[in-house]
Amino acid sequence: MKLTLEKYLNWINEFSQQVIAKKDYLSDLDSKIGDGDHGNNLARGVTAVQQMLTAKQPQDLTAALKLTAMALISKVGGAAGPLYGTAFLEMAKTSSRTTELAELLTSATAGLQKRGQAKAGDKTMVDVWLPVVAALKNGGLTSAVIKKAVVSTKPLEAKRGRASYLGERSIGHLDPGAVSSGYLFEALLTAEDEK
Amino acid sequence: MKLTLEKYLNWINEFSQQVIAKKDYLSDLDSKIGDGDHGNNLARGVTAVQQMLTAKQPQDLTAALKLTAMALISKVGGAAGPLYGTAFLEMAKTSSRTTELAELLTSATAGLQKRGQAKAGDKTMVDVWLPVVAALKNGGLTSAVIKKAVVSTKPLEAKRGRASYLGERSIGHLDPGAVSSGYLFEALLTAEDEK
Amino acid sequence: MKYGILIVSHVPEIAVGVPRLLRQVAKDVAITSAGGTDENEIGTSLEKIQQAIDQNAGTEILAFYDLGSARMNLEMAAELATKKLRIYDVALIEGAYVAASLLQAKVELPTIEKQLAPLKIKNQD
Amino acid sequence: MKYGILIVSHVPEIAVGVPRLLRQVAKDVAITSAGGTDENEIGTSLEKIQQAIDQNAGTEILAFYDLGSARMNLEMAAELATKKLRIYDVALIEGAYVAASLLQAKVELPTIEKQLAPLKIKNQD
Ligand SMILES: Nc1ncnc2c1ncn2[C@@H]1O[C@H](COP(=O)(O)OP(=O)(O)O)[C@@H](O)[C@H]1O
Ligand SMILES: Nc1ncnc2c1ncn2[C@@H]1O[C@H](COP(=O)(O)OP(=O)(O)O)[C@@H](O)[C@H]1O
Ligand SMILES: [Mg+2]
Ligand SMILES: [Mg+2]
Ligand SMILES: [Mg+2]
Ligand SMILES: [Mg+2]
Repeated sequence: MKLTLEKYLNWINEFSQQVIAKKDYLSDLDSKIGDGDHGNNLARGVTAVQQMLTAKQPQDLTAALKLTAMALISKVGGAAGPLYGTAFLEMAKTSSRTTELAELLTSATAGLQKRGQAKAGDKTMVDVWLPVVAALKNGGLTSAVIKKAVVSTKPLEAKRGRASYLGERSIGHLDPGAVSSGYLFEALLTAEDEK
Repeated sequence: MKLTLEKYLNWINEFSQQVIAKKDYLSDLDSKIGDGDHGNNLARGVTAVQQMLTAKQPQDLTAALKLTAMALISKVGGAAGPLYGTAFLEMAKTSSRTTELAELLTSATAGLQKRGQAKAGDKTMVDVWLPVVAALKNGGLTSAVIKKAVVSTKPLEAKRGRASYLGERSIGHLDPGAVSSGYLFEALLTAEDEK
Repeated sequence: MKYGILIVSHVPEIAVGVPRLLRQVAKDVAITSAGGTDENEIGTSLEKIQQAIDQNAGTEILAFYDLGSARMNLEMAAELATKKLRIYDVALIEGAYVAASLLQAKVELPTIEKQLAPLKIKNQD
Repeated sequence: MKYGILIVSHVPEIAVGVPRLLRQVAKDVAITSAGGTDENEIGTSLEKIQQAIDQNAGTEILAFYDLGSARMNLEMAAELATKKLRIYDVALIEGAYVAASLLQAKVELPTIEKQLAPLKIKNQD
């Protein structure tokens, strides 16, 4: 699938709505193994993204991705800021070369991993991005793939981020960043369906 | 030599005057390899000691030593507070058993070392207390012994206290706590002479 | 409550800031602090430390400090206190953060101490 | 001045307090800091970090941080900055204190880094 400006705006709008609707749930998840602000952080971030996109009215995909990144980087305030921010920034960079979604998300995931140093199985959002990219490459991203990836973080022991300070006590809880990343990719499926 | 209340009061008065007279010099020494407050810290301490002794008028040596310790512990604010404070507190404790000065200072030095974990050669006040006690035991405490001990700290590399953060850069400077301890023992000699 | 956390710093602002960081992840843990001299200059105050121990709802105190002279005052306070104090020679902010997170998660002290061990950077040899 | 020190903390008070501790032993070293989010909540702000870099009189910055997400924002700032940033994964207060003392004593960077090495407690593996 090729990403267009229009598809992207639908996608990010859908994601923003989801984040705002699930704000308290995300923060509750974070309060179990972190500092309880992930929902508030991301809600602040997507609100800034919406304001930015409305104010600047980007005329191409690259500009829209870059504005998204900048808003997230400057407004989130927690780890999710530089992480999601870097992901969107890498998509913006790659989008001047190709608009193939699988390629954009491959760059995004590489950026995420460079920024946060997390590997598969470290109980972070990376555990959702990696299988989603793999599925996209095989042309088979489904809601089931996303849900499975999100749920896979539950039994893991966190090795990165604040949850890692809890050691074994992080086991048995969903990773909040994995859950919000799940919303991001569900929003992608929803936006595609609507089209 | 046996320490009496009267001798002790002369001694501590003489020391207090010296510290106040050399306040800036001691702080200057400390600014070379520490945070530049040793003179001010100790001056605040001995001022509190004088106030305490005047207000409480202790009737025996043990009480006078204990008041001194308490004033130093609560008013110095830097490492010298718990260090000198512990030294005087140990003297107070031992003074109920014996008033032999060499024994009092042996206890004091043991307390100092327990509190600060410094060994001989670590470039601290301990490098003055240890040779002074040794000289006293041999009945031969002289100004020369004290001066030699103080100067011996100059070529050492600090292993304890703030100066230790400087590593090799602490070499070539006198240790401020050794210098102030030198004043303490010179004051003892002066107080003895006056008697 | 069994365990409480005590922060001792040479600087009043650090003694205010570290508990803020900790409370975010450990809202049910007793955390008190002492920073600066009696005049709020850089240094430590035995009296402030004693007050912070008294005010702590914990009956056993895990204590964290910044520089060595704070440790010496902590030891004096420990000798004078009725509560048991455990002084940790670990990185102040990072060590206290780990201890607070784990106490909040009801982790046992031996496990907490195991996780603190790699953060020991002070009072060596 | 060649080297400056940058403190990045999740908490505004820590970002005020640590420089106070450092300045006492390093009065000639450029020290700036960034603490908390734009709203002064617990977190970090890329913008505050960028300001602290700009305001630092050093042309090369030795940066110290408390928790991992501060490191990520520091890295973003480093990529956007014209000054060179060196980020140290050491205990925040203790590491910055050592660096400041040694810079004040005009110690060379390789020696400073050698003394910082045992204080590395973050971002392992
Ligand atoms: N080093 C990292 N690499 C990848 N993801 C990370 C890393 N650190 C944290 N995360 C993700 O960020 C989420 C937490 O985000 P958030 O609550 O906004 O940040 P903070 O921990 O600073 O409060 C975690 O659930 C995890 O998915
Ligand atoms: N661990 C220690 N053992 C023995 N003496 C010490 C120790 N730490 C510091 N000192 C002594 O204390 C002196 C510094 O006192 P002061 O300036 O009042 O304390 P601070 O370093 O807290 O500002 C040093 O010169 C040294 O003699
Ligand atoms: Mg969080
Ligand atoms: Mg946070
Ligand atoms: Mg000093
Ligand atoms: Mg001091």
